[in-house]
Amino acid sequence: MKAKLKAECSKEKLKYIRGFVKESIEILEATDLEKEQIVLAIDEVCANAIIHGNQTNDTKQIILEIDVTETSLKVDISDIGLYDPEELAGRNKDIADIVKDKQKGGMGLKLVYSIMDNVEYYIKNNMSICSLTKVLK
Amino acid sequence: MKAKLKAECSKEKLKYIRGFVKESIEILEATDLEKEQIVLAIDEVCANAIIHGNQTNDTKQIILEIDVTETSLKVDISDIGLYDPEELAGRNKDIADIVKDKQKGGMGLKLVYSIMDNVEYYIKNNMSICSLTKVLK
Amino acid sequence: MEIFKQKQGDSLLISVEGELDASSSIDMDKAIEATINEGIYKLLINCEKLSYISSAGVGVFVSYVEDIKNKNGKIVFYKMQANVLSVLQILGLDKILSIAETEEEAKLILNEG
Amino acid sequence: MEIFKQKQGDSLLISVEGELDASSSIDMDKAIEATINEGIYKLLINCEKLSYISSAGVGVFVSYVEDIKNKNGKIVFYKMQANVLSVLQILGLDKILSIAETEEEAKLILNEG
Ligand SMILES: Nc1ncnc2c1ncn2[C@@H]1O[C@H](COP(=O)(O)OP(=O)(O)O)[C@@H](O)[C@H]1O
Ligand SMILES: Nc1ncnc2c1ncn2[C@@H]1O[C@H](COP(=O)(O)OP(=O)(O)O)[C@@H](O)[C@H]1O
Repeated sequence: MKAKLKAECSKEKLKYIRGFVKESIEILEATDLEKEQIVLAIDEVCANAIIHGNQTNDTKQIILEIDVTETSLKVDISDIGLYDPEELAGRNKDIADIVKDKQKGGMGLKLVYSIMDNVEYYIKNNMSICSLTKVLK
Repeated sequence: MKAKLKAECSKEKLKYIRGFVKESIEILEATDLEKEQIVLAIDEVCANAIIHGNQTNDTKQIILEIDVTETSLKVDISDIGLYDPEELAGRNKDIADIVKDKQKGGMGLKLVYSIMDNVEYYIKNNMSICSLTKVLK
Repeated sequence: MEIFKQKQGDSLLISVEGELDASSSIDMDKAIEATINEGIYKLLINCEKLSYISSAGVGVFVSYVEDIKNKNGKIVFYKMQANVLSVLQILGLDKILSIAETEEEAKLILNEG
Repeated sequence: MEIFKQKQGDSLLISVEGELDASSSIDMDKAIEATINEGIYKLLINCEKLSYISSAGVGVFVSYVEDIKNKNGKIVFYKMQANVLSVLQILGLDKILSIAETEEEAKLILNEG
């Protein structure tokens, strides 16, 4: 099945997006915990697209495209903020240093990379796209 | 928000479609019962598109497009079966006659027309489209 | 959807759980057909755990109403959830089908007149 | 998300219910900041009804760990659901934060050394 969602860039929309994702990946043959983690990974990328990619400007939209079968998942999240994927490298910072530096952020991409099999960033049609994939064993 | 789903034409997909619809219309400011009835109306049109429009051929797909705000809903359901909207008139048959004639079908569109504000059928790009709208008061 | 059958004298109690849609209604159709083929025409349908019904689910019950009536039988529903009841109400079937609140009431209706 | 606060001697019990995400974490941040501004550095976080947490929610707690430690305080979580715990585990925070199973255990940890 293929599911697509366009949502305004406001943080309040995140909970609806999660509900939408939860239902869209329902056919995946994964445990509830695995599905919850996948919802989390997608939530993190959407939050980044809304907050960093579009500065929570709710006249802007993010686009979520989900392609799911019983055993595989591909999700593309697009936002109009054109950023350099190289700058997302913050995810390698040590967790103990994040605590020491009293950071509130910088943990989202760590989760995304841990939960998904593959994470790719690229630019197409003037949109920044984050493409997530996972194949169930 | 705008949500879109492509699903294979098999009746087993209907329950995922309902789950998807339920989440997609979550922001509507309607009662739970109203939302359940809207899910039902959309389920009926999708079932028709899968069964009558595509003869439950699961190599074919139906497309669901939802445009929702807090107070309004527009849903387009597309299938490749090209039918004459005039032929859908069966919905006017009296319910007592349906019982007398031992019919198993012919009640779906009655529900759809009761629940939604407006129901329109048209053909575009060689697809049959059923367009449902509802505005909350 | 799951169907549980329980014979009670000359009647059958069918408990239906889950969602009765265009897909699962086929199983319900078979269950009722089998009951009638066994010569049982008194049916109690426990809807307490029926969370969803679409027109295809309604259609299964509707299609047997005449045959059951012709055999002096009856089909009585009880403990319907609000959303399921609303579907029958929209169709005007709440006035044609027998719908009870409790199991006791359903049994009274089943065995009357 | 909803936050319930309850003062217990020199410590504060915060019960958090619902989903702690990039949107609702702002309220949690305010709640903890207010607590620290009142001079309370012993925090018990009841997670029994916390059904979801994202990195933004985690970040709120993480950002106060150092300040609280510097004041000889502590922040102890308890009754975490499996999905919430798994988020902290993926990040390796289960070894850095204090996480207890029960309220009693959490209080012991809060008041020890
Ligand atoms: N869609 C995006 N557009 C622009 N910058 C982004 C985007 N996604 C991530 N980033 C950058 O990557 C950093 C790390 O992201 P993340 O690990 O999710 O942490 P956080 O968002 O909590 O800071 C962000 O702080 C931001 O600078
Ligand atoms: N998408 C469709 N393609 C072709 N025919 C359709 C479509 N939708 C409805 N119909 C026709 O309209 C009739 C009435 O539809 P409905 O009221 O839903 O009853 P049912 O599908 O249970 O027969 C159907 O039996 C079918 O002949």
